[in-house]
Amino acid sequence: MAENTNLDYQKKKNKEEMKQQVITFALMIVFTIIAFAMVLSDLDKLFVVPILFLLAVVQVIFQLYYFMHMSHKGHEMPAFMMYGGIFAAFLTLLGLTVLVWW
Amino acid sequence: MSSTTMTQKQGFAATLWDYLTTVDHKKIAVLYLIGGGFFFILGGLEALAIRIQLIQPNNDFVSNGFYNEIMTMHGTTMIFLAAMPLIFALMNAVVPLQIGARDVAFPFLNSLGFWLFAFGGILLNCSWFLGGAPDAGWTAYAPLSVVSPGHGVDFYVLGLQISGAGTLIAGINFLVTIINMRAPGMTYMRMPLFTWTTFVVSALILFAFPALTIGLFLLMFDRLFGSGFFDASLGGNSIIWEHLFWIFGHPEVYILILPAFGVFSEVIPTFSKKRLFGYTAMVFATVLIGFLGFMVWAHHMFTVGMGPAANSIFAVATMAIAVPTGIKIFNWLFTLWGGNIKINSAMLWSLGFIPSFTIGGMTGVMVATAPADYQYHDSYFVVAHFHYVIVGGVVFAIFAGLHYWWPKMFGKILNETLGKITFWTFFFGFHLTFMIQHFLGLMGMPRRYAVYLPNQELELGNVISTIGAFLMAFGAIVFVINIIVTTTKGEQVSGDPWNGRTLEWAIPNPVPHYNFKQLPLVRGLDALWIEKTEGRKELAPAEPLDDIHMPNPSILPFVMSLGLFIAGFGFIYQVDHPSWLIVLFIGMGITLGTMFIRSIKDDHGHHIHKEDLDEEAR
Amino acid sequence: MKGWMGKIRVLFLLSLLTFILSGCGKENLTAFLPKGYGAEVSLDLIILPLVVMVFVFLVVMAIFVFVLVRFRQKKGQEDFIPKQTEGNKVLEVVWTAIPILLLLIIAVPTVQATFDLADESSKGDALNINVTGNQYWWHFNYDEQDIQTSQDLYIPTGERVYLNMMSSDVIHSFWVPSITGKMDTNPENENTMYIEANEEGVYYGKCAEFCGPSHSLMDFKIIAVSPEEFETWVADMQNVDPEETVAQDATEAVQEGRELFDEYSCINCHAIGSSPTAIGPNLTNFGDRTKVAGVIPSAVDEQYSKEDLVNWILNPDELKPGNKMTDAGYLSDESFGEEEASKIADYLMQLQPSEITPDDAGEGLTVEQ
Amino acid sequence: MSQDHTLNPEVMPSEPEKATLEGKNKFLGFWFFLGGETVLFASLFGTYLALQGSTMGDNTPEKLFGLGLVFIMTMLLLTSSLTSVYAIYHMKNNDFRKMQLWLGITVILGFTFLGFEIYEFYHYIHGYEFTFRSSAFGSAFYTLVGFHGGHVLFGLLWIVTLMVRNAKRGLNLYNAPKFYIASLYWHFIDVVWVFIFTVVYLMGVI
Ligand code: HEA
Ligand code: HEA
Ligand code: HEC
Ligand code: CUA
Ligand SMILES: [Cu+2]
Repeated sequence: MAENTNLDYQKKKNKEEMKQQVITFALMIVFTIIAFAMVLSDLDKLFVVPILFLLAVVQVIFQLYYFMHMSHKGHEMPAFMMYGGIFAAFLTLLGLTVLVWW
Repeated sequence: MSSTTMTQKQGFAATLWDYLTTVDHKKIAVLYLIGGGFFFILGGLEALAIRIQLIQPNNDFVSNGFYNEIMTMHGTTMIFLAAMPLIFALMNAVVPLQIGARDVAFPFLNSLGFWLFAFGGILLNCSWFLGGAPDAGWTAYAPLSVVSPGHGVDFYVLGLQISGAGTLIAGINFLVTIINMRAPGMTYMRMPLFTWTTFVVSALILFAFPALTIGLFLLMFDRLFGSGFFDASLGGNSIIWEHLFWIFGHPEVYILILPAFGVFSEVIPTFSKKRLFGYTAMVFATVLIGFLGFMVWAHHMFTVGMGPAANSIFAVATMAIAVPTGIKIFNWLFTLWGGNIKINSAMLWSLGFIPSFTIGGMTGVMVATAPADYQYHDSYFVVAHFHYVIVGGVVFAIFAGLHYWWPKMFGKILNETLGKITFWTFFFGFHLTFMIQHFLGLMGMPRRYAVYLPNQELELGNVISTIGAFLMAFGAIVFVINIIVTTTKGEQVSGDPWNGRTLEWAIPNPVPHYNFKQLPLVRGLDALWIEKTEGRKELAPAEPLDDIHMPNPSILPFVMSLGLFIAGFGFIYQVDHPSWLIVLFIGMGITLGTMFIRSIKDDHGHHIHKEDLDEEAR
Repeated sequence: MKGWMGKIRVLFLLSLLTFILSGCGKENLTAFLPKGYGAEVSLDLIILPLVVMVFVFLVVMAIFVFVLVRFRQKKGQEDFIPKQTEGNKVLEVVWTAIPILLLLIIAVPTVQATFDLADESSKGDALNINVTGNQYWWHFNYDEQDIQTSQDLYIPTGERVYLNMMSSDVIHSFWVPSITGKMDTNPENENTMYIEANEEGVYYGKCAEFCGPSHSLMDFKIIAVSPEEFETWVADMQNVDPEETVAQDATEAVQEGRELFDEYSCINCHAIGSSPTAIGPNLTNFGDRTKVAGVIPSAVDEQYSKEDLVNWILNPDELKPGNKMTDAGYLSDESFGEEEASKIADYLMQLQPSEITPDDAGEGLTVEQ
Repeated sequence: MSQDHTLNPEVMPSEPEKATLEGKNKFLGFWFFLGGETVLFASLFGTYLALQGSTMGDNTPEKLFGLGLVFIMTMLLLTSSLTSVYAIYHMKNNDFRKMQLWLGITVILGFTFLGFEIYEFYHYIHGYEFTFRSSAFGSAFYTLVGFHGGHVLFGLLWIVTLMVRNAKRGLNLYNAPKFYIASLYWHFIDVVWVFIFTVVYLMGVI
C-alpha cells in the first residue's frame, strides 16, 4: 500500500525535524549559559536586564514553536489563543508592576 | 450498554441517577437552569431584604453586620451563581444544536463543570449556617476581607474557587466545541450570533478567570496560612487584590452581557422575520468588545490614587467601548426597521432591553468620566448603573431566551398572558427601583450602607426604590407560576414553533439525545431559513445514515466535585483545629482518586446502531 | 474649563430648579449644589456627558418608537416576509463615526479635568493636612501647625488645602460631595488631593469605601471658616495645654471627670493636645463637636446631648458595631458605671479650647439651622 | 468490537494524537488551557514583581539565591524538555518502547529537579529562617516558585500514570493524544521555568 512508503517518508521527515530540535536545544543551553554568565560578570544592570529578558523570550519561542510544534500547520487556533493569553498576561503584568505603585 | 433507552417511564430514583450521571448537554442545560434559577430566587430574596432594610432611615430590620452579609451574598450569588449559570443553561441547550453537533466536545467535562459550580455554590451558602456569610462585599477588597472575622470570607474564597474552576472548564469546552464540532458547511461567518457570543465569551472566561483564581489563592493564603500579600505590616500591598479582581471583574461583566447580546440577536430577527442587519459588523463588534474589555479594568479604581495619567488612559479606553456597543444597538434597530414585527413575551423582553440597556450603557460612559466618577464612585449612582446594564441587559436576556427556547428545551410554549404580566410588572418595577438610585447617589448616598441617616432627604427615593423591588418580585413570582402552569397544562408543540431561522429549529420535538440523526449540510447564514425560502422543510444531510457514537454517562464528575466540596471544609476549619486536615485529605483524596480512575479507566463511549435510531428517538 | 462650561452649568441649575424645589438633596451634602472647586469640576463633567447622553438616547428612542409603530405586524399580515436586508455600509459608518465624535467631546475635558484635579504644583506653599482613615473615625493632623484633631476638619475658605491621606487599617474613602469627589485612603501608600471650599459652612462627609459593620456610620465634617477665623482657631488649638484642660472655676464633677479619665485609662487611646493618638480620636476640642463619634445622634441637624455621650461611653458597640472602643478595659470594669461616665462626660463637654466652633461657619448651614 | 479496530489501526497515522475527533478536541482544549495558564502565571509573576522589594529589610533576593543550584535545576528541566521531545518523536514513529524509555528519562530528570527544589526551600527555611510568612516577598516567592513546583509534581504523576497504565497495551489512537498533551504540559512547565530563573533568580541577584 501507498501507506507504507508514506510512512517511510514520514519517518524521514520526523528525523529531520528531530535534528532541528536538537539544534534548538543546543541553542537554548547556550542562551542559558550566556544568561548566567552575564549575571555573574559585573556588567551594568540596565544593560543586562533587557538582554536577560530577550534571551528568555527567545527560549520560550523555541519551546513553543519547535518543542511544542506550534510551527506546524493545524496550530492556528492554539497560536491564536496563546497570543490571547500572552496579551492578557502582558496587561496583567503591566498593571501589577506599573500601577501598584502609582 | 445504554440506559437512556428507558428514560421515559422511570421512577424518581432512576431519574435522579440519570441527572447525576448525565453527560448530555441538553440535560446539563436543565441542571444549570435549575441551579441558576434557585440561586436567582435566593439572590432576589436577599435583594428584597436589602430593600426592606433601606425603606426608612436608621432601620433595624437587620443589624449592620448581617446587612453586610446579605449585601455581599446578594452580589456574589447573583453574579456567580445566578446570572452565569443561567447563561450557561442557554448556551448548553442551544449552541450544540445551532452548530449542528451531536454534543459538546467534552461531555464529561461539561458535567464536571456543572457539578463544580453546584458544589461551589452550595459551599458558599453553607456559610449562612456555619457562623455567618462573607461580609466584605462581592469585591472582597483586601485588607477588609483579610481581617474580616469568622469564616465567612473563607467560604467566599473556596466557594468561588470551586465554582470558578467549573466555569473555566465550561469555557474551554465551548471553545473547542465551536471550533471542532461545527457541521459541514458551518463556517465561522455562518455561525448564528448566539454561537459567536458564546465563543467570544468563552475566550474571555479563559483569560479572565485565572486572574481571579490567583487572587483567591492569595487571599486564601493570607487568611488561612498567614502569608502577607495584602498585609501592609509585612510589606504587602492591598492594591494587588484590586487589580487582580478587576482584571477578572471587568471582563466578567462582558462575560455576562455578550451572551445576552447573542440572545437578542436571535430573538429580534426571528420575530421581525428579517435577517440580522449588519451581521458582519455584529460579529466584529462582539470581538472588539471582548478585546477592549481587557484594557479598561482600572476604571473601577479611579479613586484609588493611580495618578492622572492612568486615570485618563483608562477613562478614554473605557469610553471607546461605547462605539462597538452602539453599533450593536443600531443594528438591532435596523433589523426591526422594515420588518414584520410580532410582539410576544420573548420579543417584549428584547424590546424592553433596548431603552433600558441604553440608559445603563450611557451611565456607564458617565462613570467612565474619571473626574465625575470621583463623585459617582461607590455611591448609589454606580449601583443604578450596573443594575441597569445587568438587569436591563442580562436578566432581560435570560427571560427572553427562556421564552424563546423553552419549546426547544421542554417542548412547550410558556403561557403568553402570564409572560406579559411578568414582563410589564418587572419592567416597570425595574425602572422604579433603579432610576431613582442615580439621584440618591449624587445626593450623597454611598453604596453598601446598612443604614442611612434621617433628615438627609434620602427617604423618599429609598421608599420608591423599595416599592419597585417588590414589583419585580411580583413579576418573578408570576414567572415561576408560569413555569408550573406550562409544565402541567401546556401543549406539546412542533420542533419549529416560531418559524425559526437557525439550525436548532430544524430538529423535531422532543430533541433526540443524539440531536441529529445525520449531520446537516449548512449552506449559509440562517441555515434553516435558507432551506425554507427554497421550499424545503429540513436540511440536506451531510453524511449517510450510520452508527452514532455517543459518550457514556458517568458519576465521576459528581464525585470529583463532592471531593472538593469536602476538602473545602477541611481548608476552612484547619485553622481552628489541625484535625480538620483529615477532612481536607479525605476530600482531596476523593477528588484525586476519581481523577485517577478517570485516567486509567478507558471510556470509549457507545454506539447507537443505525437500525436502532428510530427506536431510540422514541 | 470654566467659561462656557460655567454657563452650561448655570443653565442646567436653572432647569433643575423644579427638581431642586422638590429636593435634589440636602444642601450641604448633595453633589448637585457644589460648594467647592472639586465638586464644581465634577459637576461640569456630570452635566456635559449627560447632555450628550440625552441627545443619543433621544435619537435611539426616536428610531425605536418609529420602528415599533410603523413596522409592527398588522392583522392579516402574519405571513408577510419582508425584504432580507444584509446591511448598509453608509449607515454603519455613520453610527460608528458619530459616537466617536461625541466621545471625543467628552474625552478632552475629561483628561483636562483629571490632570487639573491632580495638580500638586502649589502643594509646597499650601496648608497641608494629614488625613488618616480609621475604623470608623477620621483623624486630621496639621503637621506644620502641630495640631491634632478628629472628626471635624477645619479649613479656611478660598484657598487650596492639600490632604495627604492614609489609612491605619482597611481602605476608607474620603468623600464630601458638596466640596469634592472622593479619594481612597490606603494602608500602604499615601494619596494626595486638594480641596477648596468657596463658602463658609459645615459640610457632611461620608466614608465611601466599604470598611466593615459601621461603614455607614463613619461620618465626618468639613468646617470651612473664613481665613481669619481659621487663624484664630489654629492659635487657640496651639495654646492648649494638655495638663490644664479643666477651667479654674470648673464644677466638681468636671474635676472628678478629669481624674476618672486618667483612672480608667481613656488616655491610653485618646490624646488631648497635640500628641499623636494611637487608637482613638483626639479629644482636644471635643466640646466643640456637634456629634459624638461622628454620627450620634444620627438625625442630621441635631446636636448631641450629654445623655448621648454617656450612652456612648457605656455602650459604644451598640451605637457603632465593631468599633475599636469596644476593646476598652473600663467596659469590663465593675466599678465603672453611669456615675463615672456622667462625670467624664461633664469633663469632655467642656473641652472647648477655641472660640471658633461650627457655629462660626456661616449662616444657613450650621447645625442650629 | 469496532472500537478496537478504529483505535488500533494496522498503520498508525503520522499524527496519531490528532487522528480521532477526541484527539483533536483534547489537543485543542489543552492548548487553550495553556493559554489560560499563561494568565495564571502572569498574575503570579506580577504579584511577585510588585512585592519583590518588600523584604522588610531581611533576607533579600541577593542574600538568598545561589546561582549554582539554579543553574543545575535549569539544565535538568531543559534537558527533560528535550527528552520528552524524543518521546513524542518515537510516538510519531510508532515506537512505543522507545517512547516509554524517553518518557522514563524525562520523569527521572523531573524528579531530580523537584528534589533540588525541595532542598532549596529547606535550605532557605532552616538556613535563613526565610519562610512563607517572613515578609510579603517571602509569600510571593514561595507562592510563585511553589506553584511551578506543584505543576512539576502534577506533571510527573500524570506522565507516570500514563506510562504505567499503557505499559501493556502499547500505543493506540486512544492514548496517543494523552501522551501528546502530557508532553505539551511538560514543555509549558519549562516555559514557566525559563521566566522564573530569569525574573526571580537572575534579576534578583543583579
Ligand atoms: C453586564 C454588566 C455591565 C456592562 C455591560 C457594563 C458596561 C459598561 N460599564 Fe459598567 N459596571 C458593571 C457592570 C456592567 N457595566 C458592574 C457590575 C459595575 C460595578 C462593580 C462594583 O463595583 O461592584 C460596573 C461599574 C462600572 C464602572 C466603575 C464605576 C465605579 O465604581 O466608580 C465604570 C467606569 O468606567 C463602568 C463603565 C461601563 C461602561 C463604559 C460600559 C459600556 O460597555 C457601556 C456601553 C454601552 C452604551 C454606551 C450604550 C449604547 C451605545 C450607543 C447607543 C452608542 C452611542 C453612545 C455614545 C456616543 C455614548 N462600569
Ligand atoms: C446579576 C446580578 C444582579 C441582579 C440580577 C441584581 C438584582 C437586584 N438587585 Fe443587586 N447587586 C448586584 C448584582 C445584581 N443585583 C451586585 C453585584 C451588587 C453589589 C454588591 C456589593 O456591593 O458587594 C448589588 C447590590 C445591590 C444593592 C446595593 C446594596 C448596597 O450597596 O448596600 C441593591 C439595593 O437596592 C440591590 C438591589 C437589587 C434588586 C432590587 C434586584 C432585583 O432585580 C431582584 C429581582 C428578583 C427578585 C426579587 C426575585 C424574587 C423571586 C421571588 C420572590 C420568588 C419567590 C419564589 C418562590 C416562592 C418559589 N442590589
Ligand atoms: C481601646 C481604646 C479606647 C479606650 C480605652 C477608650 N476609647 Fe474612646 N474611642 C476609641 C475609639 C477607637 C473611638 C472611635 C470609635 C469610632 O467612632 O469608631 C473612640 C471614640 C470615643 C469618643 C467619641 C470621640 C469623637 O471624636 O466623637 C469619646 C467621647 C470617647 N471615645 C470617650 C472615651 C472615654 C471616656 C474612655 C474611657 C472611659 C474611652 N473613650 C476609652 C477607643 C478607646
Ligand atoms: Cu470607612 Cu467605610
Ligand atoms: Cu468595568
